[in-house]
Amino acid sequence: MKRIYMDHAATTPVAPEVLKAMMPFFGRKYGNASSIHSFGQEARDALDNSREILSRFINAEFEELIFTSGGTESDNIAIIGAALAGKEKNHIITSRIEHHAVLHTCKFLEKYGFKVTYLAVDRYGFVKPEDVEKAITKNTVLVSIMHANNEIGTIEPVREIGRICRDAGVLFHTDAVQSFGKIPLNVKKMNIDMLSASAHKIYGPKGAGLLYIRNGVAIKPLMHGGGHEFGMRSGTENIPGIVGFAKAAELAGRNMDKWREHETRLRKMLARGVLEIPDSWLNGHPEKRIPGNASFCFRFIEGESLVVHLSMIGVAASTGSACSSKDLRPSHVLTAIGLKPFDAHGSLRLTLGKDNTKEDVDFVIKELPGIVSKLRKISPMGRK
Amino acid sequence: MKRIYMDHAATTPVAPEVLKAMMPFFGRKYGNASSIHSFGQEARDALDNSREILSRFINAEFEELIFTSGGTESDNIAIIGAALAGKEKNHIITSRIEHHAVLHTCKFLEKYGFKVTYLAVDRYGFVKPEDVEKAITKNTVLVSIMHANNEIGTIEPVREIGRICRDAGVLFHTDAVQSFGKIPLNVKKMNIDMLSASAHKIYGPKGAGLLYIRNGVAIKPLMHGGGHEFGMRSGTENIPGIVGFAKAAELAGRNMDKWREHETRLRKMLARGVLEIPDSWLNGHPEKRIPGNASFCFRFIEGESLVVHLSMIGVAASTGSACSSKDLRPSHVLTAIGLKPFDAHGSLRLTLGKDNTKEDVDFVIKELPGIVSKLRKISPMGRK
Amino acid sequence: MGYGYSKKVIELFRHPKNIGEIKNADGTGKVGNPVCGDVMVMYLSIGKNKKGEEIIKDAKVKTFGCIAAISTSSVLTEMIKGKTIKQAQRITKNELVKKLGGLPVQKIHCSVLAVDALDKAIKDYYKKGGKHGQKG
Amino acid sequence: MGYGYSKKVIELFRHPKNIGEIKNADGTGKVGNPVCGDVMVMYLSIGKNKKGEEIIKDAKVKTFGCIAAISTSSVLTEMIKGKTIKQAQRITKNELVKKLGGLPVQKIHCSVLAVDALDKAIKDYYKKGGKHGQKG
Ligand SMILES: Cc1ncc(COP(=O)(O)O)c(C=O)c1O
Ligand SMILES: Cc1ncc(COP(=O)(O)O)c(C=O)c1O
Repeated sequence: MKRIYMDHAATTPVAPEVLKAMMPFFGRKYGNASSIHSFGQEARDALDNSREILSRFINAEFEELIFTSGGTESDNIAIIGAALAGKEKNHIITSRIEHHAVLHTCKFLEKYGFKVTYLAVDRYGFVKPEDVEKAITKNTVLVSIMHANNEIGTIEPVREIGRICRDAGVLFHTDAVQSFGKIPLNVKKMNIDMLSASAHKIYGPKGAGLLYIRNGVAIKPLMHGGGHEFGMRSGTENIPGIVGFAKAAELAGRNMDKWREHETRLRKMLARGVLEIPDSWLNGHPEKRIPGNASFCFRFIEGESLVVHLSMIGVAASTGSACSSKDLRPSHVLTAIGLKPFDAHGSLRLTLGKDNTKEDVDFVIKELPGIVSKLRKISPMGRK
Repeated sequence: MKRIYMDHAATTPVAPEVLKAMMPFFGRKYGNASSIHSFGQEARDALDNSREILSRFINAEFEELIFTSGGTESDNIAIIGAALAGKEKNHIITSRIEHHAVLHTCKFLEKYGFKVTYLAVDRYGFVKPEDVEKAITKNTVLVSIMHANNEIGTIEPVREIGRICRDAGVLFHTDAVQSFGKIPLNVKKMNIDMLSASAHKIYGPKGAGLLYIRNGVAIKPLMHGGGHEFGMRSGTENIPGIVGFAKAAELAGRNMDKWREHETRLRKMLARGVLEIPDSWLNGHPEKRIPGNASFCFRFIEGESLVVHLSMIGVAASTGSACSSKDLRPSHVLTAIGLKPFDAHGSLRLTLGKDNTKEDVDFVIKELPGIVSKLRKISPMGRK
Repeated sequence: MGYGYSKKVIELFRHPKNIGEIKNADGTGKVGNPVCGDVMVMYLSIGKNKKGEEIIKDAKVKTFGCIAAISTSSVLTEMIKGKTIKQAQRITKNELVKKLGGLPVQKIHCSVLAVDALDKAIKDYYKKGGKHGQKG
Repeated sequence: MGYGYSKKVIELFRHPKNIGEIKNADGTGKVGNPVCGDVMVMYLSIGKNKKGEEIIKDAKVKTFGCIAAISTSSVLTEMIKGKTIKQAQRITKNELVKKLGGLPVQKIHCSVLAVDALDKAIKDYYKKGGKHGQKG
């Protein structure tokens, strides 16, 4: 059976070019970047070179970028790091549609005396910059608003929010895990103080992430030890992972326009076809979204069943259904944009990548209606 | 120039068998282990299988093992996690020769009201179990004593210390980054509550580590997010890294006796030859040490210069010299076993691995005296 | 490739049994899962066996929910067909789970849902007076 | 493969210049680095140039320390040979670092060490009365 991968927001295959760049660093140039000898220097050179590439990629300085194990760690360092450094200030502003890596970290801080404002979003998932402005108090230490949402693809007005924070003298962090490599990012122009990204979302390897920390921003590290990464993240550097991350960013930079057009075209085609199904709709904004993201809802059916049926015919997709989540609540993103739990239950996320084809899309458009109606037949809900 | 790697305590090459096991998980079985579809299930199966292998390796249960990004993170989770869960208790016991991942984490906690006892060691680097016993108070939440020291190779009486902690109802963590895969480990027999290990020290990849947490031990996570790893370590799992770690442990398990004998033999040969150099000695205990670890001191010269000279003839080594450390203080381990800073300055660590040969050792024995005497000639210290 | 489920569960999910409604059912039980939003409706048709005991002649179910919900409701209808009401009522969620070759921990509540739907359908039958004139 | 050092530093480390002692040196300066434990001893032999100014005829050094310490002491002896004492004293650590093509930040203190050793050697020369009868 041919398999069609449409879950690129969850993770992506490592691109052949990326794997090729990584290969020398497993068995041959395997030194520890802290070692003085020639093996160590090879590793150090690769580390420096990767940092150079990735910092240029977002218009940051070399020393403004630290490597982490992934997006979750970057988010945690940014938020806990700012909280630990915040002295008397104990207020954080974020949104209701952040990734759990942000939300659960904020919840954790609430147990230690922090007050967190979770801003509401509109039906497209947009945070209003004015709401950020209004929420800022003299106790606010950090604003954390994601650049693009992982479920519905909505791109937030990060630049405006950054401007407001900069003017108010409040730190601004953005989780750019879903946008990094897909749409242009410029930390200077966008008034960003901290930015998280993760390699495995852009055809890089799992286990490598980065956190941009603007020069002058003094946050505390989360992990302590050998003082790696300018003292901000201890632990032997994952050189193959970091090298792969840099190569993935290079590829993404070089192909950004091409891939964006390709994915946008396929996504529109997909949406057009899928929305022929009765009682269905697209979540998020029709235009201001990550190119490859298509988030649907089908009333009266449940997403996990849908995803498994799709998987049985070779199609990899995801859902925000309660049944598929660990805490058995429907996606907080879908409820935040106003969906009722019953409707959120029937969500299906198809996220396209560079290697998806028109044939892939056609196949899904052809097969999905049958699966939806099969599940609707066994459902007690819905029109007869 | 032939290069001879004798810095296996810093990191190791990824073994060909390990890399082979990892390869399918980059470009082919690249799913996210949290995804429901078939790609996700492949990843989940690989994750479960690796956890099975690694938990069996230390005689732990499947659900007692979480994957991390490396040894540093494991140490941080264990220590900060225990501290956060410790309620009123605020006392931690550790030793003066721990890795910075433990020591600096303890220092961090001191800023937040924790009291830390740093136990002294004897001239071999041994912690006395009685000292642990005496140091325990009703406020003690955690004892963290490493299994084997990374600089001088000394193997601590962990089992006895574990017994004492168990009897006193105090959590016992051991940093086994240097011993894991090299000498037998059995968490049940050794009365261990938490244990840290890292893949890249045993021919596995950088970016993968583990923390054993005994069933019933309730510590708090360091990173928050999607609730991966039984809620103890959020973040998309690094499947290739984890698979590589499991394969490395399998190799280490299968070859443990063979490699231990090989490395012990070479190390003894090396020590015999090197100690012909006047004003030199071996640090640590002559027998109770990690097989491949040889730690020397040469008076009147400085280690960084020594290491660079060795590197120039192709030999990779390390030193605890102040000059090579970030904080410009000589190794805390060497001073803790009673060396004066001047002597610690002249330290050289050669750590052998499975692929080192008698020829490698002969070469070092042949070349080292010349380098030492060259450096002694330009030194103002020493006998004339 | 079990998506975390047993073979049996997946089999039942692919080919669910006894799906549908029974027109003018003798008992109907509708339950919703307050935790995750699943909904299940069980339809029973009741008859008598030779001994004169009330038995479940037919059972059908409709499920709005995940694989676990679909397969537990499906397997329960299979188990109860032909059984006396008493026997059917004795079926526990543990038996269901066992019959399915296990369920992921976080899905155990789905098996409760099926048992509850059956229970409600039987109660409904008795509330309607019991076609066969008996009280529960 | 510079071990974090410039080419020039490594070159000087491989082939250090002016290593050794000067018997009955006119000035000797020994300094120790309180931070990391390096020790440096500078030996000067003083003469006069045609103008009658005191010049450094010869300089030698011994170093117990890292690459940075060895190379800075080496390059300093090269720089001062033939210079007048005044000129030698005017050499700053920045000039040294520049001459070496830079030093890693955490090694800058080694350049201070070399300058201090020279300074002390010159002071020692004057303390001994100055072979050539001048006071500093
Ligand atoms: C928006 C967002 N933030 C954070 C993360 C976490 O990244 P990682 O899985 O690399 O820890 C993800 C992906 O899972 C994401 O989509
Ligand atoms: C004893 C010990 N603990 C902890 C660590 C840290 O492990 P990692 O480099 O994987 O973070 C090391 C190695 O650097 C070590 O030798």
